[in-house]
Amino acid sequence: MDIKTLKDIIKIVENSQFVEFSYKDDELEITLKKKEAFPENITLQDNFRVAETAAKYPSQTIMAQTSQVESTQDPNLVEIRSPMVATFYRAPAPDAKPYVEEGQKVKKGEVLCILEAMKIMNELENEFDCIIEKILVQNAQKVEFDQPLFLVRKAN
Amino acid sequence: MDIKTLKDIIKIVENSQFVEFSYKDDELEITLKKKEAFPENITLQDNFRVAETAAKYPSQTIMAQTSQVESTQDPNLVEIRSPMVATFYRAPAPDAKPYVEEGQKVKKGEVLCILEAMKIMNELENEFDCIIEKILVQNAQKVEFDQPLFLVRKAN
Amino acid sequence: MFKKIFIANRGEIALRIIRACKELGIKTCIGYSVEDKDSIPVMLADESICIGPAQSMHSYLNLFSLAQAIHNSGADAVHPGYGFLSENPTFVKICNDLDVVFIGPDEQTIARLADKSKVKQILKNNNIPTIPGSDGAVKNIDELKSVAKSIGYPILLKASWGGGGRGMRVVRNENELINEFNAAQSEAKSSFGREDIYVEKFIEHPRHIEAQVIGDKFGNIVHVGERDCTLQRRHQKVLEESPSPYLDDIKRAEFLETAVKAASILQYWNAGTLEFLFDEDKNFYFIEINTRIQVEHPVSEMVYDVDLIKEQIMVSCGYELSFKQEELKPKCCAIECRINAEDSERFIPSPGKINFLFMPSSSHTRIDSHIYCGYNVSQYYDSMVAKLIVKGKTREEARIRMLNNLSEFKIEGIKTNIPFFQKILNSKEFINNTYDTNFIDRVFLNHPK
Amino acid sequence: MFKKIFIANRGEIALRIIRACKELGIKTCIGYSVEDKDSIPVMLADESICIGPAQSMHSYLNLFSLAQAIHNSGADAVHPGYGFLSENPTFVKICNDLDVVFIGPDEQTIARLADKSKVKQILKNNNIPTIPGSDGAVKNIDELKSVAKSIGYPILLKASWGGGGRGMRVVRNENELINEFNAAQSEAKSSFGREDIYVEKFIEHPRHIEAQVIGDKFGNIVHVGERDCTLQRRHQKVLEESPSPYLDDIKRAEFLETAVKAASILQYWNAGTLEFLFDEDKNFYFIEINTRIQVEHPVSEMVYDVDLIKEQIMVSCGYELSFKQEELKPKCCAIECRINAEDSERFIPSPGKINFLFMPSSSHTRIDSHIYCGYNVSQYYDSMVAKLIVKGKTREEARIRMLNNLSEFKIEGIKTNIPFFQKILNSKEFINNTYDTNFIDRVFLNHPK
Repeated sequence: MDIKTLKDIIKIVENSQFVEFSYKDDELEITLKKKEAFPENITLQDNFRVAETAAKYPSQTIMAQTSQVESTQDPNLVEIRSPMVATFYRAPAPDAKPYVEEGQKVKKGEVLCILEAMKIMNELENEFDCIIEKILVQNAQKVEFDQPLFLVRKAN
Repeated sequence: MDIKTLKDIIKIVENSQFVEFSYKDDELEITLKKKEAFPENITLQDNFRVAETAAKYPSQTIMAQTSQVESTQDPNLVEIRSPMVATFYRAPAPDAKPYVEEGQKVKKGEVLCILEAMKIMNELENEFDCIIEKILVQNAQKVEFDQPLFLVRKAN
Repeated sequence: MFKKIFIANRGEIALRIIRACKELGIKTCIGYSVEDKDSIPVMLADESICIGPAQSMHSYLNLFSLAQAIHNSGADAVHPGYGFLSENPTFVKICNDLDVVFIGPDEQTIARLADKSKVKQILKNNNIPTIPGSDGAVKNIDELKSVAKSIGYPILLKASWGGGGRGMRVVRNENELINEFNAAQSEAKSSFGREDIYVEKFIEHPRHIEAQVIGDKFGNIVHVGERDCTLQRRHQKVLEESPSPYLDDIKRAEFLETAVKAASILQYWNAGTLEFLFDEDKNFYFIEINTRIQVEHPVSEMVYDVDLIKEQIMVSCGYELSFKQEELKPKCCAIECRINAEDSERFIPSPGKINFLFMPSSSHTRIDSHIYCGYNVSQYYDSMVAKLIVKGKTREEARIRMLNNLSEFKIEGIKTNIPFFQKILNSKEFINNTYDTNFIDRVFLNHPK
Repeated sequence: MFKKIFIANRGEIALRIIRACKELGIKTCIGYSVEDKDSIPVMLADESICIGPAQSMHSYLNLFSLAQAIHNSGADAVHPGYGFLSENPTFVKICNDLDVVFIGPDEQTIARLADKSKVKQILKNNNIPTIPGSDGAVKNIDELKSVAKSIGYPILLKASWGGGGRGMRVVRNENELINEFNAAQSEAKSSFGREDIYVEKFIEHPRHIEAQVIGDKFGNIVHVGERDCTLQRRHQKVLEESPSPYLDDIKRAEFLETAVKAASILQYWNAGTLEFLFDEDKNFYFIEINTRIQVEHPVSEMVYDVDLIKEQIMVSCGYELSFKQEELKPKCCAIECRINAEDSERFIPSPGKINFLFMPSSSHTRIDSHIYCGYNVSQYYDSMVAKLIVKGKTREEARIRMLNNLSEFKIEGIKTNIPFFQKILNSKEFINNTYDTNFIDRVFLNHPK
């Protein structure tokens, strides 16, 4: 590779957000590391998620809000979190059958659960087609704001 | 790669925010690192130097003790530090000429200065052949333990 | 006694309430925003419930969310701290509807005392000195003009529903009057939802001195001395001290007696503060009553060796006051500095992560603070990071100790107003006690008085 | 008053001395080891001089280096703190030769009182109760045996020049006597350089209670109450409190009067401590006098509202005591916990870097500590990282507050003995005050008594 190319690479990387870059040839190997890739930025990510949530919240929509699971790389695996302090109900009535079960396919707009707050029954609507991987809270459990309710896999 | 190209690369990296750069050819390999890519271990180095000094001290020798200068990579550039709390004198008597001057070659065993402590005149002997790069304290200055007195370059 | 208290606040006052509850053997549950997840109060409370996102409007001021959280917590009482919903009658009503005790005066009392001009009227009619001015909000320009004439310039325009100095304007002659009035109205409208404006005589070089009172449900009410809060920056308190160096013992007795009388007239109970202005002849005039615990309450606690938060909880629970007036005697002089995360030159907030922290400690030092090394001072909330309270046998000893303590207070990662306090405490005006409420704005900020 | 004080110590006591000097307007210069370069005392002192490497032997105990450092500093007085050279007559002599005031008693006094058995003899001859035993060191096995017979087993063998409980052995019958004696001699020889051993009656279930005294050069000497230091682990103090719950007011008065009398007999001045043992019938016996300020001095400062370090500096400077005996009245109950960086199960030191720290604070809390988040607790020195002192109107209030404060004390990166203190403070023995000096070893470490 010639000096011109190298210069370009350096400029590109310098003006990027990457704090580490390495490139290997033959069996091509590239590594790009952002600041966030290093320790002490957990809070940063947190704040980011918070901001995102906050941005959604004011609309008082009862659409499910989601955030990617930190512990995994899988971009399709997301958590549906509670938009309010409430009591979580899986079914419309004590004797009725639950809205959703684990493993079930759920379409956008379908009801996932009921969040009861101040005597008001709020139906939590699903934002996108997905499969319910795991239901993270018990029926009739008290939940807090931002508490993960469902672990779902986005359908593409 | 020719020296001209190398100079260019060095200049580019020097004027960039990168704190680490490596380049390998044939099976081409490049690494560029900004300082964010490093953990902070200044204190660690410090402690290391401390331990080293401590190890030397018990022998109560009045041979000059040295430690490498952190700010430079040059392994021959070392600091000669004070082994005691004392008053520093460059010459054996007020009217006498100093033991050493900056730029002077000094042989192992030659006297570098006098460290006066509790009315005792301690002659500080040189540990190895070297050139006095810089005298770091003034004549008759009070010095503390481990304080750098001379910056010298080891002769090989 | 209560079994569990829900804390509807954050920061140092939440921590202060947790400490009081621990001494009383009461469990605590704190409602917190996502931003405060890693805060000390959340760590130290027995339970915690996330009530919303960082923005106060959607968490600490979110009545809906708080109501459900209080319900879910199973608490039998709520402590609102100061600020946020501490003086909000609706919040008190919600607590009542939830069958939970609001720690503070009852809904009616808070509502009654929220209308500052009405309160003044009542006290005026009962011969408590108040600042000459309009009887309640002025209806129109004509009334405004006539009132201004009768009491004479300079005058002060204040929002009936305002507070914290916002919506206040000085008018020095009739030419400025109408413009300032319109401006004040629109500011009041936007800030407090009501455009009512009332008029007051503007006092030159005033001292701001307040009386701490606390009463129970049985009509017992006492004062816990006065606090001199004259040192303010743009009507925001900066440093408070007790006893006030501006008062001799006769004047002090007269003042505190008047304050307790005023509180009785207003049928006040629980912890409260009556704020007064003193003019250069040491005449004092009632301004307003605050129906909550205040930021500067530790100053009185240090001087009188009482615990106002514990007392507040106990009287709210229906107990009689644990002390009588004659048992309360000032034991020392105390000064409080409000350490803020802000640039001490231009006073702009300086949020960020604290990466080094060392705080002073001694037998005569108290620090109410929720910060720690690694804590992120959020831009979403008040910039106060610590209250440093120091006592001494004399005011001068307290002043010297405060300076020594400030010199020990090491904090890196954020800027603080510590250098500013060092300037103030070393100024001849503070030492000689020759300052007024405009001192800081005039001398340190060079603002027109 | 002194212009500049050289501090020949480190850690919390160095910080404590700096604070006292600040209040007195005295400059400070601290001598520190390379290991302590980044310590708070070095940061807060006006000047600092590095005196040697990490090992105490070559820095804090290095007379040669300290002498030169004191000389270079231009200080006119030296505060030795506790431990290190605080009771070393040679160091006092060096200070004198340098024309620098050693803050503590004079060289002769320290030398005179260093011989524990001689001191006992003097007091015994003056009718101060001492533990029955040999008159000074025992010359030989025969004397040893006869003394043992006369006072009866069990007996205690102690090194004449020892301290801190080292070189002490209990002998329960004559069979063990000779072996234990030889072992004690060699241990004394290696630990203190002198093999002299003296014999004492061993008291079962003793309480360890000491009297704080302070005197000036004019013969004025007062007590600042007693401290109950019965809670010990292997003769090392763990928790101290004042007043002692073991004494009623009559017994307390008798004890403190005796202590002051003993101090006068020994012509003692400056700050000092007289240690006594109480048997189960509340008879008390003098053990030894410590000629320095002690770790647990804050307990007395809290209870009597005095500043012993400031007082120590002033009397050393030639001032009269600033208070009279009748002016000193106990104002509260105080407890001190020595927070150590150690495993609270096996009590092995736990040095390392502190990566999270939050300490309690309140009007009734005082923490003497030099640690901060990011501070490296060195393995070279004592493992004590903080002294937590809490006061209350009653012992029970102080105990509850101590438990609350301990639950707020969050420290990560090193282990501490906080869990151990929580066990002790919750034990029925502590609550009911039915413990002796062997309590911890017996109950918590399951050691043979």
